[in-house]
Amino acid sequence: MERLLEVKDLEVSFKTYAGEVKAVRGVSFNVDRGETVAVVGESGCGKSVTMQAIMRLIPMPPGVIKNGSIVFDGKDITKLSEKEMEHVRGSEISMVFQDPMTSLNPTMKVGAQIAEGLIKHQKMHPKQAREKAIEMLKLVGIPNAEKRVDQYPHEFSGGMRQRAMIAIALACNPKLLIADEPTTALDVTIQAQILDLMRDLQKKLNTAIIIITHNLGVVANLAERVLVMYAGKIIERGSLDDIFYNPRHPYTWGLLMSVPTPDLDKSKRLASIDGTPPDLFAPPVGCAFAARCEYAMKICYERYPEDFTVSDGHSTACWLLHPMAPKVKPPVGKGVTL
Amino acid sequence: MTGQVNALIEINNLKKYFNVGRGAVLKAVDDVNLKIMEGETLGLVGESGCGKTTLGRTVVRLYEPTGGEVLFEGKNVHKLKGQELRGFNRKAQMIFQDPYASLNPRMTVADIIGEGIDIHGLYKNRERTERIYELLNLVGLNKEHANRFPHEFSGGQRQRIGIARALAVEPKFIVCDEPISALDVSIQAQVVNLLMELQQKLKLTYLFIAHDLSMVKYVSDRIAVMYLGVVVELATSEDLHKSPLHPYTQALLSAIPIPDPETERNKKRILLEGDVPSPINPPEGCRFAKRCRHAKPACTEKQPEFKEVEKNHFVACHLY
Amino acid sequence: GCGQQGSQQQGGQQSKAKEIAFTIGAEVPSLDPQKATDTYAILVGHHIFEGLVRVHDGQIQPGMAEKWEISEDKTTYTFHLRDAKWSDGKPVTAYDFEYAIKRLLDPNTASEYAFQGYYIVNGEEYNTKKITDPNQIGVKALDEKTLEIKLKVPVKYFESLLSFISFMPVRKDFVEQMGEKFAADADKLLYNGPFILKEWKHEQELVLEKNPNYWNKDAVKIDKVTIYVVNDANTAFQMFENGETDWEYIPAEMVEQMEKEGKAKYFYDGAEFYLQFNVKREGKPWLANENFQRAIGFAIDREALIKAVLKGVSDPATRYVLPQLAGLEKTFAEEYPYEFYSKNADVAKAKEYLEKAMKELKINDPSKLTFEYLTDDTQRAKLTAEFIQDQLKKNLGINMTVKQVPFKQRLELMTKMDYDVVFAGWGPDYNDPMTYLDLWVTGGGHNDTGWSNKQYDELIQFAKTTTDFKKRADAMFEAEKLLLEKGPIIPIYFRKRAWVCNDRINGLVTDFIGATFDFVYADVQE
Amino acid sequence: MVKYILNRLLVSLITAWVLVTIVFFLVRLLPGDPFLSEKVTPEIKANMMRYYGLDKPIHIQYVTFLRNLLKGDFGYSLRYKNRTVNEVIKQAFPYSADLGIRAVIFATIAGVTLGIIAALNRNRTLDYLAMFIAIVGVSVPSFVIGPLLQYVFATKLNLLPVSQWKGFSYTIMPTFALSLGALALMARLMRASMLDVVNQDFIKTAKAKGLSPFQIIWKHQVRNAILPVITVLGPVTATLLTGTFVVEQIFAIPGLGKFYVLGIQNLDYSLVLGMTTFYGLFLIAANFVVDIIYGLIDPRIRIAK
Amino acid sequence: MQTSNDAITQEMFEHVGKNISQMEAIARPSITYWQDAWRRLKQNKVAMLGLIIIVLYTVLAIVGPYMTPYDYRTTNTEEIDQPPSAKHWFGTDTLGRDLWARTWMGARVSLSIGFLAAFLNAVIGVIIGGISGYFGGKVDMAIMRAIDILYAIPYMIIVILMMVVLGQGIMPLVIAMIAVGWLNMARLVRGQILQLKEQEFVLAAKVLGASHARIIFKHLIPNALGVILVNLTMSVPSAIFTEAFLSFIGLGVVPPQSSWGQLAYYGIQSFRVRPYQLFIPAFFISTTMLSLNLLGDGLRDALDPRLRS
Ligand SMILES: Nc1ncnc2c1ncn2[C@@H]1O[C@H](COP(=O)(O)OP(=O)(O)OP(=O)(O)O)[C@@H](O)[C@H]1O
Ligand SMILES: Nc1ncnc2c1ncn2[C@@H]1O[C@H](COP(=O)(O)OP(=O)(O)OP(=O)(O)O)[C@@H](O)[C@H]1O
Ligand SMILES: [Mg+2]
Ligand SMILES: [Mg+2]
Repeated sequence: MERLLEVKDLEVSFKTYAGEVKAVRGVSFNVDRGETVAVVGESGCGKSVTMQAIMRLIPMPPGVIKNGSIVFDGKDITKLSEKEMEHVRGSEISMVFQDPMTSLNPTMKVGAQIAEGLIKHQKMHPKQAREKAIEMLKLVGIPNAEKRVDQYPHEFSGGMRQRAMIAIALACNPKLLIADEPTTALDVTIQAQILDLMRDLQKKLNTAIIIITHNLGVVANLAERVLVMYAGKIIERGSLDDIFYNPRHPYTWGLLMSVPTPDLDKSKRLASIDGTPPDLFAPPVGCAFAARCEYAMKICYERYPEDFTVSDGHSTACWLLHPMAPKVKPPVGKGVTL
Repeated sequence: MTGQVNALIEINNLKKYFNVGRGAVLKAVDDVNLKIMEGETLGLVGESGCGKTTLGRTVVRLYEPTGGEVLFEGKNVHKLKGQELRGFNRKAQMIFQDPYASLNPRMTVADIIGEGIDIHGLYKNRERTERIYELLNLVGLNKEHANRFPHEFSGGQRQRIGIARALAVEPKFIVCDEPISALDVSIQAQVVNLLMELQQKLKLTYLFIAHDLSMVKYVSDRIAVMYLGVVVELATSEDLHKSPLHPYTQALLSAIPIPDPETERNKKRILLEGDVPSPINPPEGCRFAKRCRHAKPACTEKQPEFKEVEKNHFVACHLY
Repeated sequence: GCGQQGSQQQGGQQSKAKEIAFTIGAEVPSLDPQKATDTYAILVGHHIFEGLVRVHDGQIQPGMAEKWEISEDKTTYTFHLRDAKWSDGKPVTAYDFEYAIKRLLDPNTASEYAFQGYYIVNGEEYNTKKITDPNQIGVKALDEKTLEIKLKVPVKYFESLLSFISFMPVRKDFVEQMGEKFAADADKLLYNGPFILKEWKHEQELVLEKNPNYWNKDAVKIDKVTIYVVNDANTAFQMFENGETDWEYIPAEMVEQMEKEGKAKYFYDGAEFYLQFNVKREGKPWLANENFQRAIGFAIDREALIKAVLKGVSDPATRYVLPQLAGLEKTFAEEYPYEFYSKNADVAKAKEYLEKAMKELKINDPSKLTFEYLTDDTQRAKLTAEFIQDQLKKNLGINMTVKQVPFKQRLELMTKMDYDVVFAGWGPDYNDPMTYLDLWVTGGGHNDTGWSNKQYDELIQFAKTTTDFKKRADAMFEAEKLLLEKGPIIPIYFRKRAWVCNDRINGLVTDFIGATFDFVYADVQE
Repeated sequence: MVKYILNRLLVSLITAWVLVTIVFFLVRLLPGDPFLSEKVTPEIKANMMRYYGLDKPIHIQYVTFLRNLLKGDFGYSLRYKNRTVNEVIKQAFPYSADLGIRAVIFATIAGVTLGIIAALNRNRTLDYLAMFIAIVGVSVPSFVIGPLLQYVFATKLNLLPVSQWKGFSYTIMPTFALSLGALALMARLMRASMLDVVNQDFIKTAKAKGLSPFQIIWKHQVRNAILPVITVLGPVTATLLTGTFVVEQIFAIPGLGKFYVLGIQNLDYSLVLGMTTFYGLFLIAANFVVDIIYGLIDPRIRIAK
Repeated sequence: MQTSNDAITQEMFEHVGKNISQMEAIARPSITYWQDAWRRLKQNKVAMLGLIIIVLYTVLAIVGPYMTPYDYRTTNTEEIDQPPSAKHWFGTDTLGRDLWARTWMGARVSLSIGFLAAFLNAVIGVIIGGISGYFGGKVDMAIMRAIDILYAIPYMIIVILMMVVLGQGIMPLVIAMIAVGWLNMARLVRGQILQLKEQEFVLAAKVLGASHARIIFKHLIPNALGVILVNLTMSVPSAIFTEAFLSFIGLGVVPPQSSWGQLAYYGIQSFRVRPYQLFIPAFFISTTMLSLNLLGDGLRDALDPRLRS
């Protein structure tokens, strides 16, 4: 498959009074055309910041991209001018933001918000753009689109707003769609509708999708590959099955164990990961997860683990995979014991 | 349920309408009847916008009902005055949906937690501080956090501050309004564990509102399903998951995404057609009729009665 | 800034229309002759109306009356009117004057200046409703062209009084036809003066044009006069500087510079300012003490005050009666020269008086002799107050406090005699010392001092009734001296106004009474 | 909505009635009386009081006043003897309104622009520059700025006429002088609310669409940030349109402003009442309109609850 | 990735387990609200400049009049209208009084009245606006209409009546200034409260049984502080000029006391001939305003804990 996006050694920091918040600390990954990559991880681990860096939407100041390259479709995004960037945003990469409630302009008609990008990138006539906006609303499954196109966001329900956001993002047939927790706060029926929609669109337009979510059900439903982030780094990556059935990082284990399944027994305590992620002002030298890891070893506190390859496309940054490390039986997954 | 357990809360024919201008009335909660037993957790699920939050808020007296009543320990909550009202304010608490918005950004954690203590004059000076530290410990925070501000905490920690605030006045009943939906899984687990521990320790009663049905099932003794302002089904969590009766509940359950790629790939969902009707001028008859696979002509004509179809299993549907 | 208009003589017309422009400081509230009271109405009225006589440059000239006779006892005047026309072409008759004077005195007209007619037999009685029959008033048109006016007592200045706006003729049919709207606009008035009011844009401008029906129109050279209403003195002055107007008052701050440039002119506007004591003030007996009053009077350096506050424009008032007022032949001041106070402070004399006062009052600390100085809410009033305050402190050790209030409130406080000392002023109603002197008689309508002096009352009474004008003048001089020595009035300054005028204007005269600027016979030279 | 408007109209009427009643009695409490002057005698004053009906008991005067008010008649001015208050207002208001509209438009456009520039350059030179202009706007009042402008542009540079109201060039300086204060306030408010909007999520959405900075500012930020400006626009419009004493005086504009001051100085009861009612109705209407504009600008706001 | 000289040894793989306590340790110093606000204010150089200027003016207002041998009251007709010189640092006024002394005596009046009136206006406006916005509905309607009425009553009427009733002095002056001075603040605060009262933390306080007063003053007002501060700083110059106007019509400071506003009033009359008489007071008023606004902006940022990191 053809490579669409290649992120290398991305480091993003925020300068604040107390020091530098190292939000993203060396992230590398790539996305092929038409594939779906899910990013999971603890809140505050840098998922949104990474994606915003790809869109060059990090507020600067206080933000800075300290290092790394982002090559999209052959061009290095970090080196483009603001003007050139305008042509990438919206037309080649688009983004659905984390919170649909506040991501739509409350004082502008929904149709106009969809049409805006079309007028800008495809030089459409406003009338034509409006027609296309109606078409997009229909496409994302909003009934009565002719009428809805002239309504304001507050007249839409949460699910409809979410779909309108997706319509905006897809209007110019982008090559890459970044969806940042697109289903938070939606009930399961609407959530399912949206996931179906994204899958359909992907098939039709061969769009690559990066989806950020903490709902592992959604990951299981939609993704082909998964990146697990923790404290500004990718600590495990692999195919969907790799991550669910053969996870190798204790944090991934923790995540998977925390999920209640419909047949979970009420008398049992839910598994959880104790403690909180490290302060990104002064990230620990070693593995950032060590302090919360019951398998932590001396080395974990001292050195950051290198990426260990488990199989083709599946790698983990954990000392447990070092040949010298003691063998540990993963508490989850169908995988083989190490 | 055995007869010995008393209903702590009785919701009778509760209605809450919002005036949305131009003479339109939004029926957020329309004739709801529920009982919450002492020491139980009643789960409440439903489509977004169906009135869950409104119901919860009306119960703790944040909204005046348009009709009906809420009895707490046998007394009408909305008629309380003076001393009794203060008592109610102590006994019934709420954890809010949005962990950020529900904490005053200009107050320190100590002041947020201490507010209830001050209002009800429970402790003073040293004791107050001690009590705050105790509460912080109880919810898994420590006393160093007392002087910080809400924005310095992660979502999960904020939710725990909200819980500590609710617990500070030693309540008997807490409305938990989606306390976990904004959190990532590991923190969700932490919060749920905490709530369950506290329930055991302090004999608390919960009204637990959430979207995540697996979690609701795990937490609750009984679950009520709401659709467009009305309760359509009520059963023990086991029953509801095993044999959901209402077509909406069935669709809801089938839509839960399972964190298992294999299952997801092979799963069949019940697809809900059509759009959610507006709570302003809701349709005649059964409110779900338009999207229901089993809809009969009768469904659009008459509103189905909420009746006990099996033991402790209530449903409002013409199919039964 | 003159002559910026550029030459236009080459044009086809032989002579260009002669136009002038100037500003007034406020809208004319009313041009109804019997209701008008303010300076601007008087100024405009002087040019658009004509009374029985016309005063020009201090001289009484025939106006609508060609000639007149005065009876032996100087109380009956018979006027013979000339052939003159109203602006609508109808003749001006003696009936119009009779009607106007009765209208002035009619209580239902509610004229503020009705008192101007109180000299006429039964004038006061009718106005104050003691009699109700207007025919008893001593004014009568004997025929179309003859008017007889009977006075209660001889009034030396009665002729000059007749040029005052209150005595301008109005025509009954027209007034009744217009009703309340009479004089509300340019077309709601009839004119018989040298000019007619062509246009009246309220609050903005008045346009006068030469009256083609005026009996003496050949003497009138100006064709058109534009009067702008400009409230702000600085703005008005800048308009003059930019050549938009032909004459203007100079704001105090600019006087120095205009003086340097040799452009400043001055004239007295008749106003006099003085300190007035409330001799009935409870708890402050020193206010009634003659020596205390004199001490204050001598402690103030009038010249310095004028230099600092008024930038030198005004004269120190060393006596009470305005020096420009008419005497028998010349001015009163020339005939009766007198200087009670000196121009500068006479600290030694002041202290002497203060000593005496303190002895009489049995007070030996001058700082106990405090009083409150009431004045208006203008900046100049404040500066004056501060200057006097500092002078009294420095020269006598007297502490005075200052109370500034809006004009109406000052009048109210004065009327109620609720003040210690007030800085007040008076402008003449007619060209005679009596206009200043009869204020202070016992029970006088404007005597808010509580001062009462029998001798003074007698002197004034005598002057008002005698037909011997020399004795009258002597009595008035006696009264003035008495007032200065014993009265509660300390004159401070006689106001002068500084103004500038475009060089092209000729024949513009100023007067301290009536119209401040008189351009009836003015001319323009290009 | 219709019900709301009717209700609001009724409340406005009551408000106006309370206002005129309060002012009716307050002006009569002011020290002095309308005909108090240096020269007037008590008897003559009595004639004048009788002529204007001021000798009657106060409650009768009040009833008469209300009866005339219902006909929209404020009677004759006590000072401008043969002009009715209605005539005074009718003749002077167009000038004030003309100047006021210009000033409001200029203040709003310039103030909003300055606020936007300041917000977009927060804590940078342009921000401080814009703020400096705003500060000058409030700390240099019109009685200072007016003469300064006149001196520089009329007397020294001879670019503009000193005063009066006769054409476009006459309007420039008064408009500027009059608008400065409002301009400053709007600039500060706009800056503050723009700063709030700049960080909102939907701005990121707009950026993500690839819109240019200009499009983002214009279509997305301004409309969301302008509400506080609209709030102050109500009273500001009412005040500026019904005339301002100082500016009208300095520039010799025959507007309404002076009548507020003169009316009170002269205790011209009918004029004061007329002016107050006129201004009051204007203000009430302006705030009413503002409430409605709220809804037009931000569709979420429904005043008619 | 690894540097080769750090050999990895077997003993490094010894099991240690988790260490929650280390993790919970606070990496950032914990300081109180006020300490933190002050620290951030100190970091804001521009705001500090504003503060320094205001302190400087305040100090000069106290000691300035005594720094010159001339008394602010003493007239001297030999030395009227002198431009600034070594003898009279700010020149003299039209009565020959030393303007340095008058400027700083005037500063006492202007600064204290300006701050006092602005502060009291803010207090009243906040209370009434808070009540109006919080209770809404009929209460709001009544208060807003009352404010309309107060807006529309000519200010001069109120002032003159106040003068008749209260007489002259600083307190009557302040009362006259706040009589209608709070209206703007009330309107603005009301707007803010209308917005804020829908927030969830208010509901949270209600559930705890908090009284209305507690909700308004502990929860809502602190969150409207930004607007309040902006309006507060903007109302200082209007207080300074209102003082001048009120003093002229007899309410307030008595001659020979002066103030910046009054000095500016005098100054404008003669600015063509003696510009320094205008520019000196105007300079101090403007720079005070500028400093106050800079300080206000800084204070607003500093008091918002959200801007802490
Ligand atoms: N503007 C900013 N200033 C300072 N720190 C910031 C800023 N934006 C983000 N951060 C920090 O960067 C880190 C990563 O934030 P990010 O939004 O990427 O988290 P996330 O993984 O998307 O979390 P969530 O699941 O809660 O959305 C966090 O610690 C956050 O505090
Ligand atoms: N204050 C209000 N005014 C008007 N309408 C309201 C108000 N509060 C809620 N509603 C409406 O009432 C309905 C029920 O809202 P509610 O917040 O109770 O839903 P919910 O079930 O909690 O939804 P969610 O899952 O999204 O939190 C919605 O249509 C909502 O728009
Ligand atoms: Mg995120
Ligand atoms: Mg809810």
